[in-house]
Amino acid sequence: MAILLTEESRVLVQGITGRIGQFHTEEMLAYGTQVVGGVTPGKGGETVLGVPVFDTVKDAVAQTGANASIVFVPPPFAADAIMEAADSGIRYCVCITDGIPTQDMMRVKRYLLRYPAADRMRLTGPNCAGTISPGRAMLGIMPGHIYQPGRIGIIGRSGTLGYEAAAQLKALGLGVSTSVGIGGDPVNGSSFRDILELFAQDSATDVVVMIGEIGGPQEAEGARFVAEHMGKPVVAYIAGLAAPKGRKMGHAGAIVSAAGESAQEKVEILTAAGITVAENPSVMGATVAQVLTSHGLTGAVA
Amino acid sequence: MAILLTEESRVLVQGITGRIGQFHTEEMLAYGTQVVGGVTPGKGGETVLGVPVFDTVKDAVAQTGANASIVFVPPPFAADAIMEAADSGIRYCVCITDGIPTQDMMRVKRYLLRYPAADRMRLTGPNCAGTISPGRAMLGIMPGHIYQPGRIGIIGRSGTLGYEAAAQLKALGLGVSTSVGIGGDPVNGSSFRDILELFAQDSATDVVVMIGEIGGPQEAEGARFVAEHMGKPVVAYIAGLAAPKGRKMGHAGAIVSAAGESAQEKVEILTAAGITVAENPSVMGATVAQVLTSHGLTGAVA
Amino acid sequence: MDIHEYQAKELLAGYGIPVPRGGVAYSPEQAAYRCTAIGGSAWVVKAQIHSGGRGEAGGVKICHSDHEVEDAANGLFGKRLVTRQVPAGKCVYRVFVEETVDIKQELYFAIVLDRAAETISVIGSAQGGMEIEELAESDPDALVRVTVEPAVGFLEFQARELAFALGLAPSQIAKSSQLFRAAYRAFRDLDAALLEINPLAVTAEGDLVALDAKMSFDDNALFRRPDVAELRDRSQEDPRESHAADRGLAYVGLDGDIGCMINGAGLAMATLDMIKISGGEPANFLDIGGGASPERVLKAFRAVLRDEKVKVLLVNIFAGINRCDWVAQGIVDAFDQLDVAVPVVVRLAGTHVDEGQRIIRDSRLPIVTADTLAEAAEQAVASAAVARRTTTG
Amino acid sequence: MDIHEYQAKELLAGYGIPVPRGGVAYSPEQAAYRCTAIGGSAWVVKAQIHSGGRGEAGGVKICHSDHEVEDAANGLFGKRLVTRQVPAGKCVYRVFVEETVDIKQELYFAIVLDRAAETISVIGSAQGGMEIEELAESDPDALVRVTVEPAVGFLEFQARELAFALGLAPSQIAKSSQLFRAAYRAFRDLDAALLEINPLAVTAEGDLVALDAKMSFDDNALFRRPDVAELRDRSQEDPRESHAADRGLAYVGLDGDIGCMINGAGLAMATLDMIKISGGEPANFLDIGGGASPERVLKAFRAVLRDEKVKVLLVNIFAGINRCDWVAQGIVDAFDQLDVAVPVVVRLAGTHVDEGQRIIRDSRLPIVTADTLAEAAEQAVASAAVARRTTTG
Repeated sequence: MAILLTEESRVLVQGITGRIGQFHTEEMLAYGTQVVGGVTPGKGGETVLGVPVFDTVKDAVAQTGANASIVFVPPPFAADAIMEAADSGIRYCVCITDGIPTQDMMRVKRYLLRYPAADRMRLTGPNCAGTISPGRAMLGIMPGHIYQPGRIGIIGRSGTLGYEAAAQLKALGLGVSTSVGIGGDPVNGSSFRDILELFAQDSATDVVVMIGEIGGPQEAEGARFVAEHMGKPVVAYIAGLAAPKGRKMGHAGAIVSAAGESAQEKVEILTAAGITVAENPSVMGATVAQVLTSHGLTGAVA
Repeated sequence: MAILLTEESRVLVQGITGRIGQFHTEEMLAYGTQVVGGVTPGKGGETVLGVPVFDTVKDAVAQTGANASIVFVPPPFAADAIMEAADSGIRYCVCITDGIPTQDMMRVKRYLLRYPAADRMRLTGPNCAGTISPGRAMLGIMPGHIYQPGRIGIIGRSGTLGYEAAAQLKALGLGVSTSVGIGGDPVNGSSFRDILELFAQDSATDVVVMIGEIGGPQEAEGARFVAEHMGKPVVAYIAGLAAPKGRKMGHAGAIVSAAGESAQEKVEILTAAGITVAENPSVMGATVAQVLTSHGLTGAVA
Repeated sequence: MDIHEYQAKELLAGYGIPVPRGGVAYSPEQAAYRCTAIGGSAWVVKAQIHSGGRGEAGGVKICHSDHEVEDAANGLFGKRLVTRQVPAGKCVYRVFVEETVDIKQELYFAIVLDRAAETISVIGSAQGGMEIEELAESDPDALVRVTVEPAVGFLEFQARELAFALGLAPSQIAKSSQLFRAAYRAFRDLDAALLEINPLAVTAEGDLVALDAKMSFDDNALFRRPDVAELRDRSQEDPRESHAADRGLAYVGLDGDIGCMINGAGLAMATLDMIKISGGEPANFLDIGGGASPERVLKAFRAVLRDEKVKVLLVNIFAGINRCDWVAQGIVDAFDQLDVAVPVVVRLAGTHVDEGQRIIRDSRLPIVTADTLAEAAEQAVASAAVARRTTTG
Repeated sequence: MDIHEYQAKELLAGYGIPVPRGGVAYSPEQAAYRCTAIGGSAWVVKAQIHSGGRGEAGGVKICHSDHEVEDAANGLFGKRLVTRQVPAGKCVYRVFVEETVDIKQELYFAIVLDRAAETISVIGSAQGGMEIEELAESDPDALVRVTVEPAVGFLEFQARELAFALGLAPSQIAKSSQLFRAAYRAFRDLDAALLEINPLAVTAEGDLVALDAKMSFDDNALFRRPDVAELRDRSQEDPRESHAADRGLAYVGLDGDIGCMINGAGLAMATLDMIKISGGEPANFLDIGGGASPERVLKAFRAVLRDEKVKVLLVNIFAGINRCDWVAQGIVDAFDQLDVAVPVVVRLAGTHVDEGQRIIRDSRLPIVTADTLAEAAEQAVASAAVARRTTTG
């Protein structure tokens, strides 16, 4: 198995008729993802790359049985698109859009609580590269070929740094069960902890790589879960050791504004929770390989 | 036992320094209710009838261990007072205030969902006469002496019609376990169904009297619960047979605005659910007595 | 509280909702002036009363010249318009003159306080012009209902879903969603209880226009909406009800001859029921409320006796926060200060009942007393029957 | 986006929050005129720069005549004010002249986007005037934090609890609650990221006044807050950063000599880390973003080379939605069109990496290529060391 996404997932592309939505739909289809429909209000009835387009997510779900969606809608309308997915029976949504106002995301998080836990849509992102279960399906904008199928889970705030990790693993002959981008915004759909919980339950994942960065409380929260409940080795890297305090480093969420949010403090918190922290970003793969060996694991797919 | 309120309940009076709050505090104390504190912002440190007054509900709870409250705060501020109680650890709140804007009550209902079910305050009212567990404690504005202790539960939208029922029961030698006023507003803290659930679980209640009226869907919802889960006989009366359609009859909520909301339709729904509906308001007590007899119950306290 | 169509349209226009050009008139001359100011070649003259169904009651006229407008207005002013909703009719003191609109399609749109969902719901149907009750019965599937989540309000996607469900064209989705959400803001910001745009017209040009509009407001929230409270039109109210309301009494005028004075809405409804069951007809529903002083009881007497139809007066009080002695004193004062020419039946119970009964007894006034609700209703019905025979005989 | 104190006060005043009377001045003469217009006998002249700690940096002067105001302003205009928060200093181009206030007590009040609670939080302390970080360390119990429930907003009782917790007197509870809630509305309606009133002064008369105010805004929401977006003051920004931002590039100026061009914030931070670990110092953080065209890469080159401190340029691209061939073409174009006088190290990986590497190779330009992140950083650090020796030697 994998988490969140498999070859069975029936995917809807929200904003499919836009340039970016169309481009990535092509890539996802090429990867083998079951893209069953697209949504662009007012373009219902059209077809993009052979995929039918609908006016509303409800229509699309009713006609295609979609259970996952990916949002390429521009920032002013993206929060609304996420809430529409949540209200239409989508179970897993990836939001790629960068630049959503923080108060909009707070509203989204509150809105999702409208639904009882069992009916509640899971959201990852926004401002992320998406999720990939290598060899099975891709719900994102990553270069699929750099991910080798395997038994290592990846969770990262950053897209490109996640690629770096996947490439380092592949160079060492190691593969990935699922890689999940949670995004670089201050308020995001799922936290490290949320995804760690899923990997903890996933029998196809032996080790998890957690790629954090400066700013926010989520890495520390994830570390608490690892210390108390994880039961699997976790390797981490925290980007931003060289970042000055109070400066926003590219991601809206990458700014040190409270105690415990600098890279050094996060490294200490993670280490104290029993997480193996890679010394520098070029040894993420090598650190995973060491941890596998020390736990008597090979990382090979059974 | 009784439901919601016993001699153990530690009661706070919100709006204790007002004329009405003070008058009913005296009555509740005289009835034997444990009134442990009052709240009026800005009057913290004062004393009313020997009861200490606090600035905030949190202060009052911290100092007195209060777990119940009654709200006598004027309509513009009443919703806020209820939410303050909910946020301060109060477990049961009765709101007496009449005239709260409906959108305020909608906000209150939504706000209560902020808390997980186990920590969520129960609210009855607004625009009600309160709750009494005869011989034990009174959290309301009713004339306590008309209630005889016994094994009959009462739930009513209307205060005075509830008195009428209690007096008819007493005249027949029958008594009450707990009488709960849910209030005459369109949106209220607890529905018939909510309180029926409590009476269904209460070993000290043999029969429940449900006093409804025209308007709204709550009587029908209560009837569904009775038909499916109640396990105890229920007697009902629906006021407003003589009320013309589309006219508001005193209560903000007593207006027929949709199908199924007239008294006649409600009587049919209740009867179909196995509820014995009293033919007219002067035989509520007699109908209970008949139902007790037909179920081989005496209504006497063990 | 209800308001007039033209007032609702002014409020909605303030939120950016398109309405036809029009103006209110208080006289036929002003109506003629209005149509000239609006311009064009055809106008609708609409009676402004607090009721739907004005068209079939003859309250809406299409005119093609200022003379026709003046004549139509002349025919409406002062007229009592009897509609399906108001069998007693309502008097026309204002008319609304509006440009005509070239309509391609009529939709139904409404926002309501949804008691079941305990939130605001937005309702739409592709079949405009009909009453919602008819729609709900004839074709319930044609009604689309969207429930608002209070944490986030009425969302764009919800407005869009509604627009698509009403069959609007892609080019109309953005503007209709804006209209729906503007209406929601008006509803929420003004503490409305009902907002109905019926029909919501699609014009020949594909634009959306609120052709008729109805709004009513939460009375409990008027304290914080002074601009809305000012729109009250007392001419549209039952004078018995406004008189009582001005004196802090809840009063509903009915058609029978037994006047009622009761405390609490539930007991009042039950007493009316009991009167009906006993074969009588109540003349009103009057709730004296809680903590009523002798003065308030006196005022309540005055309010009930203003209604000439009243042949008997029934007082039924189950005192909780009221006091029977105060009520009794008010009754005695009423006999003293007013010309009480009808029989009075009194039932007192609850707080201070003994003192209350003593006051009545000691007054030696011709008051019929009763111990129970049933007895009180029967006495009142019997007295009314006697009075009727006396009057007609 | 940050704004000036006087702008924050104007916004807050628009929400009904009391602020001292004052006015902005762009010249010493205007400052003198302002104080006359304000009236009174004492004024504060405050340098308007985007930084706290202006007082201890000499940016706040108390004056007792219009001449003193003019002199004080004269001393501030054009000065680079070095504060604890901004060691590089910021230039003063505007001053704010304000009446003095007779202060009895100083409180701390702030509203923040609370990332842990994923909602807005309101913070207060009875110890005003200090920095929040100091407070949080020295006396965390003195900080009161109230979490807003988005479904209902910042409630009256929460505002009241805060007021009582700050030790305000009963007579001040209503007005302080109003102030707190008005500030919340400003924060929410304007999409603020931070609102700080520090100190919030209690005057000798018992009134509350915002004596200093700081607001910053969510950059992502500026599209819907044009009035806020207009308050941008480019004179307070790092010119390297504004130049890049105008060209759609995320740029943060740093103090080292290795210029960086990277895609993605995470990889950029990691590359900076790797440079530091390898013994170098980055001159900047530049993210070329996704889908970068050769033109955008050229612009990025120009932005980085504008910084004279740059001794080496490191390009590190792991292409996902980017294309290595486009990036490579941009690099070649830069050499063609710009005066690239510093060594350039390039690491390409991901989408179309083979074509990218071929373009670089075929160009025969003096470009150092690297295969891994570590290699790239080491090459850049080594080149910088050589360059430093050359310059200083």
